Amino acid sequence: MIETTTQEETQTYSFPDKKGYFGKFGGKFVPEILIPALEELESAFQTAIKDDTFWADYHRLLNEYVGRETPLTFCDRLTEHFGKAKIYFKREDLCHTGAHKINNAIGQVLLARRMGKKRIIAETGAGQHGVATATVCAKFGMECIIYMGAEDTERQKLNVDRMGLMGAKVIPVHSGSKTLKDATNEAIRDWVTNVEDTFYIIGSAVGPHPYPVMAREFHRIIGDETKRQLQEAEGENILPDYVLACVGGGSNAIGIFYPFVDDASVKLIGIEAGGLGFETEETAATLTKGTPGVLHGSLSYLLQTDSGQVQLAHSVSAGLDYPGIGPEHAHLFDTGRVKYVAVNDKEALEGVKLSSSLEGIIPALETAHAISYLNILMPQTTENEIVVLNCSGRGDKDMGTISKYI
Amino acid sequence: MIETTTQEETQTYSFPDKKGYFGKFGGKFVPEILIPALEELESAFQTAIKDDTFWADYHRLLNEYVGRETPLTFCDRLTEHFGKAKIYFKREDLCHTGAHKINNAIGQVLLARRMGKKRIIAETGAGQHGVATATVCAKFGMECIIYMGAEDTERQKLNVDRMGLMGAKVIPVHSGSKTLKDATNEAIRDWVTNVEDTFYIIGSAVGPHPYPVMAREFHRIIGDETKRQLQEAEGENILPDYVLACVGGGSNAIGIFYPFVDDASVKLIGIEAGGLGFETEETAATLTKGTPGVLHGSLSYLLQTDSGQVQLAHSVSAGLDYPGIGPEHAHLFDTGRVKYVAVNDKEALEGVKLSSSLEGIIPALETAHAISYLNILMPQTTENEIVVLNCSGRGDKDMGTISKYI
Amino acid sequence: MSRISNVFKNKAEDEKVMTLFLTAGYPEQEATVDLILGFEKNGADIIELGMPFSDPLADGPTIQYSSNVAIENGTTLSSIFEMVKEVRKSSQIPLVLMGYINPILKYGMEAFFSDAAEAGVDGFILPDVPVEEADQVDAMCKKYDLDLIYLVAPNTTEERMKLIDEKSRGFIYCVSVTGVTGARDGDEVAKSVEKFIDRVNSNIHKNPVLVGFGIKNYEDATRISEKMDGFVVGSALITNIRENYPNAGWKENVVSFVKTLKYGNKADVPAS
Amino acid sequence: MSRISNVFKNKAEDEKVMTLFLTAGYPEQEATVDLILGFEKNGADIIELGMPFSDPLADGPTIQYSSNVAIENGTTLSSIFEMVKEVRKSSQIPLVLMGYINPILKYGMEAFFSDAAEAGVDGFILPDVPVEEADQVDAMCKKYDLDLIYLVAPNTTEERMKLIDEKSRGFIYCVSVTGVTGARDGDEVAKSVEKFIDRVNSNIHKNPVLVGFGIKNYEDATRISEKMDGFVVGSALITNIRENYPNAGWKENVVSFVKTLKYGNKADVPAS
Ligand SMILES: Cc1ncc(COP(=O)(O)O)c(C=O)c1O
Ligand SMILES: Cc1ncc(COP(=O)(O)O)c(C=O)c1O
Repeated sequence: MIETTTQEETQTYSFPDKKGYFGKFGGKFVPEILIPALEELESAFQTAIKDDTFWADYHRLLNEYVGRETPLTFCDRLTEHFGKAKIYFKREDLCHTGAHKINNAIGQVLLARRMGKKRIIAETGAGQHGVATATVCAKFGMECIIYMGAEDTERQKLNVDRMGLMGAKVIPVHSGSKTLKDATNEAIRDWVTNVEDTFYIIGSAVGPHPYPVMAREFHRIIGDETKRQLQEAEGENILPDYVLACVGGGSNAIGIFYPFVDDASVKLIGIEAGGLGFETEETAATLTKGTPGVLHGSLSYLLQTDSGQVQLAHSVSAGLDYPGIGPEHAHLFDTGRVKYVAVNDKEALEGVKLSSSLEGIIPALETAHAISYLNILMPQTTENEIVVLNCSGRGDKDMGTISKYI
Repeated sequence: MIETTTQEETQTYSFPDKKGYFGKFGGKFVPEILIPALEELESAFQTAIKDDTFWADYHRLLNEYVGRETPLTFCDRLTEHFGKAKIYFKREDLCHTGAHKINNAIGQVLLARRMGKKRIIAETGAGQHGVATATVCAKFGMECIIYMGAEDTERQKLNVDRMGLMGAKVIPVHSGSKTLKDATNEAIRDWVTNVEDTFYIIGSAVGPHPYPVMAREFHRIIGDETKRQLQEAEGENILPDYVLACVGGGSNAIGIFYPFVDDASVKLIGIEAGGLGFETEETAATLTKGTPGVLHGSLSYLLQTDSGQVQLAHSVSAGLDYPGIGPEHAHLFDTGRVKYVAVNDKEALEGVKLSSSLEGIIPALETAHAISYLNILMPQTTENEIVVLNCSGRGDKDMGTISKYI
Repeated sequence: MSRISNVFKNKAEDEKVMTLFLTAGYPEQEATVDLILGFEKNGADIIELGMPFSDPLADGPTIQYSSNVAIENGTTLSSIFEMVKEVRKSSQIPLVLMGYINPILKYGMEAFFSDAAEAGVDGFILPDVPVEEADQVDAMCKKYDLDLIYLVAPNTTEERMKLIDEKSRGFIYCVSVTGVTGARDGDEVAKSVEKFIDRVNSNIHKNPVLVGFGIKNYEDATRISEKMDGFVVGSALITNIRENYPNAGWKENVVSFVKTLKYGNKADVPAS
Repeated sequence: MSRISNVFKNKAEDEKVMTLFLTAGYPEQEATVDLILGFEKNGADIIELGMPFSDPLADGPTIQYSSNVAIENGTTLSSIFEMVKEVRKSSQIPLVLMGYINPILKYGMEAFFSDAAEAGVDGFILPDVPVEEADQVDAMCKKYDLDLIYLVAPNTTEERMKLIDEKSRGFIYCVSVTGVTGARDGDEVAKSVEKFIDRVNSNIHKNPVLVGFGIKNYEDATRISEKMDGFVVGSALITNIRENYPNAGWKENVVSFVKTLKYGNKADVPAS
């Protein structure tokens, strides 16, 4: 069993198992050549998470560089707007670089240093994980190569420039659909080729074991802080009734869900990108619409054709525009512990407006999916309940898209 | 004398005086019709700053909404790069909306509420103050009108869209040079016309008394935090040897300088925008190049022609592109307590690179002026000294400009 | 006794003092003297000569426009003094310079007031110099025997009106509605000002009071200045110039507009 | 004994087993059977038939390209089984299906291996199913009497090589350099692999070993497979097809390229 950093409570939920499975999902479906690299990584990870100095470094960087802890903001006007449960936002949008992604990038770059790796690679879609990785590489003086679909490098030129400014080399990927899925393939190919000196920082709770559990352990600080902050705000032993997060690969969601998994009274809701509607082919609602399969090293759910080819996802938000999902979410879906719903492009854009006009918080389009779901959820809540929503990122990166639609 | 919030120390520096003068500079050079409004404002301000509940609201919002306190980041790689004094950045770039401006907007909107004003107006250049104002207005459900030079509304369309999304009305100003100076004129005209129900939130440490002192009191939290944080990091009673900040109107600079004004050992350096060179006409180096004069309600320094017409400023950074400066800086300049220097457009862009590539922090172009000055300052420092630089904002808003030049 | 005070002293009981605001150097520097003399002949009692400034924050778009044109025409304080000297060759109409403080500071306080007095200026209206900031200006005006005219606004307290009455010399300029200079609807103005005018009349005793802002024609002027000593027309005059300039006969047209401001279409218009 | 094992049993002592990788359905579905039969006639001992996948993360650009074309051509696991059946009508050349696990999962594990066996497939190489994840696949292969071929890489530990040798049936595919499939320079490859090949030979005893990745021509093949049982050519063959297709006579050209891979320009090329 993977050891976690929880000292506070005994978790009865104890996934993944030794083989990296969350129930039926997970594993490491990778070329033989990566097996030693994953074993080396897992052993470094296991050692690190038992090492106080590792966590001290991690927390010092998050506090002094990233700006944690992030606030838990009481959204008085949104609350008033619905007139039901109290709404809080966990403000990952205030992290350095503008999204939760950097929590994981910091954790992984620290591991890479411990392992003596000098060259960092990563994939990116919208560029948020690429920017986070380029950032930590600049801060640590490490070589940084970012794979990005050629189409995304054009759509997200701003983030390409940000990465370049920080010294990262952005490699446009021209294969396949020229988006995140292909950038990931290409990053894996680089890793396969340069496995000796290269550390691959995966940007979500996906990939072969131990990546999903690493992403979780480096993001669970979101949920751990939330739990403590809510008690500070609302009183001892108070738990939220609902915790909401958008789900692309699933890293921000698992980060806020995980510390509540054993708290049975807390309803956890993951919001996927419905795209043009999950009844269409233009969707990224992996759990709602997909079937089990293997992509990028783990067995999880997947959008795929009848013959098992991976489908292109569609979402207005680049960060959710991915046909796979982390295996732990597949497990939490199958066991029913987390409820997954889908919100369409159009509804997400309404979510942007809602939060911007009532709270002065312009969310990332990814986050906006979760916000929009409040329109469905809130009427079912009562005044003495509490809803916490993970505000995973800020919307600056999306203003171009948002302006086009609004 | 204005009462300040310092409880910790007796300040021997005690400006402004009752008439709103910092030595020879300041005052309220405004139409008669604004005099009652300024008196009402001053009295509300004086009452508020003696009221613990006011400060409680202010601090609660800054902590739970804006994300304060902002970290004091030790810049190990920049430090190593110069091999001299230790360099710290005070991370105002991590504030909600991306710059220090919101500290002041929060303080002023709280005042507006206490005064029962329902309509907020503001001027903006690059849009940072406009966004901060639109943000707090959304959070408080207040009507918000932003004046912005017609030229700036085009150059900074992204920020125009951000304001619009939050429900603010952006009014393009077609008079004069169609930039910040003229937006300010127009905001004052609006105020003159709607003085009864309107609160004017000025975006820097400029304007008639009590605006400059208000901006200072609402931004001094930057310096107060810095002082405490540096002692936590370096030991009791340790003070920085140098404190650096860029100077447009002067709000971020006075915010970090003020708590150190009475600490004679601390060298304070304000960095102005040299534009194409302060020996040219294309500059925004008000103190380095200007002469005393009255603009927008106070007597300070000013870029002006021989016949006393205000000149157009020039800077690559919209937030420094202003021909005036707050009166307190004029005073600190005249008394020599603060040293003011100018950094050119080109050097500022080098500053962006320096901080991005070594620290993973892409600064606002305004901030980059201060960063670039490290190239001049650092060789004169020694290894046991400490430099603190106010990282006033993040560079996302400037990526278009930066990409064009780099 | 100053030229300004003389106007008020010499006017008929029910006559209203007509003050015209003209931006010096607008629409061309060469025209200013002619316009002033033409205004005088057609009923103007006092001329406010605007000193153009790049950032006229108390002015509406009309006067901003005229200021920009004047600056582009090269108008400076020195050139304004030349205009005043030229007027003084043939006229004793009171001339009040109106403008922002910055160009004056740049010119140099002492030099400015001394040169102004020498040129034949009578007084000053400085909209961005309220009583609080006026000590030095006041001292200079006294030294050179010049009038300093303050404004009162609808939101000026009674206490403050008294203070302004005490400090003002020449007259007091009563801003009839909150707002910047500009052509507002006279009707609206009339309604909103009645109470205000009563307050002004009960608190200001030493100085004559002229009412301004928003007067577009004879009817506005008559109604609004009913309980006052006279009125000021600014934006409406600039607008009229803007409409006529540079068509042939523009000066004549402007001057006859001025006549209608003072006399309306009444039969008793004196021959000009 | 399986067809694959027979190949190794029957080959001459110093003969190298030539295995060719061809993406099924590339460049057209109709061509696959012809190509296989032509390859057999010109020296191929074993055929690896690639099952195209949308996300071939262990493959370089050449094979990615051929996979995309094959998918666009409508190639599916079912259509591949049809191709295999067609080959089996006239040939007993060992056929190894190589591909990623996802389409197999989607097809259904049991159905896939059962249908494969029925069609006449001999074995499988599944690059994203390492030993750790192979339990079910292994059970299926055993059930249907099919070979399961694993890969070893330069960074595979000796302990693990032994495990893989134990688990593998048919042969072992030795990836000669770290990296994805693709045409690397043979020289570079040769130098970097010597030590690795020695390690492989001291740890792998049960299975024959074929070496692959980066072999472009007869000389590469000869040098690299010197201490091995044979070699695999993939990307170089796809590249050759890509260069020739769809020119007239493309199949003949490809087939004669295959002949040079096995025999070089030696005089003793058997008549085809
Ligand atoms: C702001 C934000 N939220 C959410 C996501 C989705 O990723 P995940 O599901 O891993 O949190 C992204 C990915 O780019 C993102 O940038
Ligand atoms: C990031 C940032 N820094 C500095 C400034 C300059 O203003 P001030 O001198 O008032 O801090 C601005 C103004 O827009 C800004 O956005």
